[in-house]
Amino acid sequence: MAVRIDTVDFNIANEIKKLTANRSDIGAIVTFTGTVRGATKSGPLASMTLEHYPGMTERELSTIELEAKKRWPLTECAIVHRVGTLLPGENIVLVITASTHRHAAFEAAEFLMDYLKTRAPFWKKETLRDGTAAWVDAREVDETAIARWQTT
Amino acid sequence: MAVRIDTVDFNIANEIKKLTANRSDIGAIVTFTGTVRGATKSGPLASMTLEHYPGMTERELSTIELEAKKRWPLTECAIVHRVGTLLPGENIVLVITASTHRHAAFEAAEFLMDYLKTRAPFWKKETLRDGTAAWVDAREVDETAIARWQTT
Amino acid sequence: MAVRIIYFAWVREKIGRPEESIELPAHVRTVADLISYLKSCGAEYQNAFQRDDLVRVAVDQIHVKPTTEIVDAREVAFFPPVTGG
Amino acid sequence: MAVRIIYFAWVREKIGRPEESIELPAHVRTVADLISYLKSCGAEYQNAFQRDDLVRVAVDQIHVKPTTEIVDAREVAFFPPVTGG
Repeated sequence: MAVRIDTVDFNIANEIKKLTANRSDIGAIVTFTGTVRGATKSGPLASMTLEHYPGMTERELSTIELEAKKRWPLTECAIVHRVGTLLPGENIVLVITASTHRHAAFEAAEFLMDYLKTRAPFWKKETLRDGTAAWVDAREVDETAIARWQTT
Repeated sequence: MAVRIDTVDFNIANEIKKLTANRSDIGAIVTFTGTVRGATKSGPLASMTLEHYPGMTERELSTIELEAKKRWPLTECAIVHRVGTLLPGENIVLVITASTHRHAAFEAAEFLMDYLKTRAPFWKKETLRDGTAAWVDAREVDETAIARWQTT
Repeated sequence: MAVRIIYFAWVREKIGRPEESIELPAHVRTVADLISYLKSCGAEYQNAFQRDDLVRVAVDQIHVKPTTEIVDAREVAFFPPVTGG
Repeated sequence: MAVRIIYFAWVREKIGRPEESIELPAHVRTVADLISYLKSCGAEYQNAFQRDDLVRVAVDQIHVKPTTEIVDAREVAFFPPVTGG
């Protein structure tokens, strides 16, 4: 299990290597990478600034990981989340799940992202190219996404 | 769209970069990596040899990719599959999907893997540490996995 | 009893500081009590908590509801719904 | 008419060669006809097609059923169920 908050970029190949080096018991690795989109509802983006709640963030991400490991037979999982100011196209978040079964790896990665989006204390502020800045609103659809895990 | 059969290993970070360099319209990237497991039902594995049907393989993988792009709003997708002799822990296959929506990227990647496992003409032969070798049997469960996409 | 109160995102911007230490009056027992009390302390709090259905709260770094007791809390954080990932 | 016949995995191993060019008799019109004809050509084919429910077939690189016509085919491939990925 590994959770990291970072201001600098991550390399997916290196992050996978950290989890799987010298192991031959895995079989299936799924990654999810979230990146900054250059277009917003209000116009073209200049940058995205991510704020978080140090201490609580690590605690929430660890809880989410533990829950995923309880529900699926994961050999490994990891979450890396960046904070600070990011440009369009840059990486925001990385989730890695490893399992002997591909469906477990897929489901667990999707579960981790759904929980991360609704539980982990991060906030995004968009600065548009015209200079205006606004906090991103939470999306109704993320609450819907998480609901499906509560019935299983 | 990109399909590649290769005898040498791939680097996931580089493969993603090929699809997404200088783009800021993506938002969500999912990868699936299949790796050689060191344990088989019959004993510890020495190596795995992958054979394929040149020409038909590329045709099938391209058809599968086209089908995924028809079903989900993907900005990009790619499949890399290795052939030849691989050792435990080595990479076998890589699927990458990129979309503005994370659920589309997740579902499309799972769909690509389910189809690849039941349609693409690859065959695996396991050589055990005791020297015996046997072709891997097709798994019933892969046929079940693909069935769910046919009802949607 | 002094409690550390922390603000994030637009809650922080409306209140005008990232955190403060507040001596809680005896009648403040729950999160909802604390919000009412803060609203009585100045315009910046009234502004931040104007629509308190938009404000989320964590007590000692755990998500809680407005009815949660805070009499033993060391740290209370107010913030908008999260938007990471 | 000569057709290229290709074999993969254990089908190839049982037949003992990766491919061959075969002149089809006029009565061989479908995949099933071809399998019957091959079985009459030698023990290696009888061995490979002993359980023909385990053998899959592609005509001109497209998955097909035993009832598919092959009179215009350039290439017919026989192989076990695929196990890639």
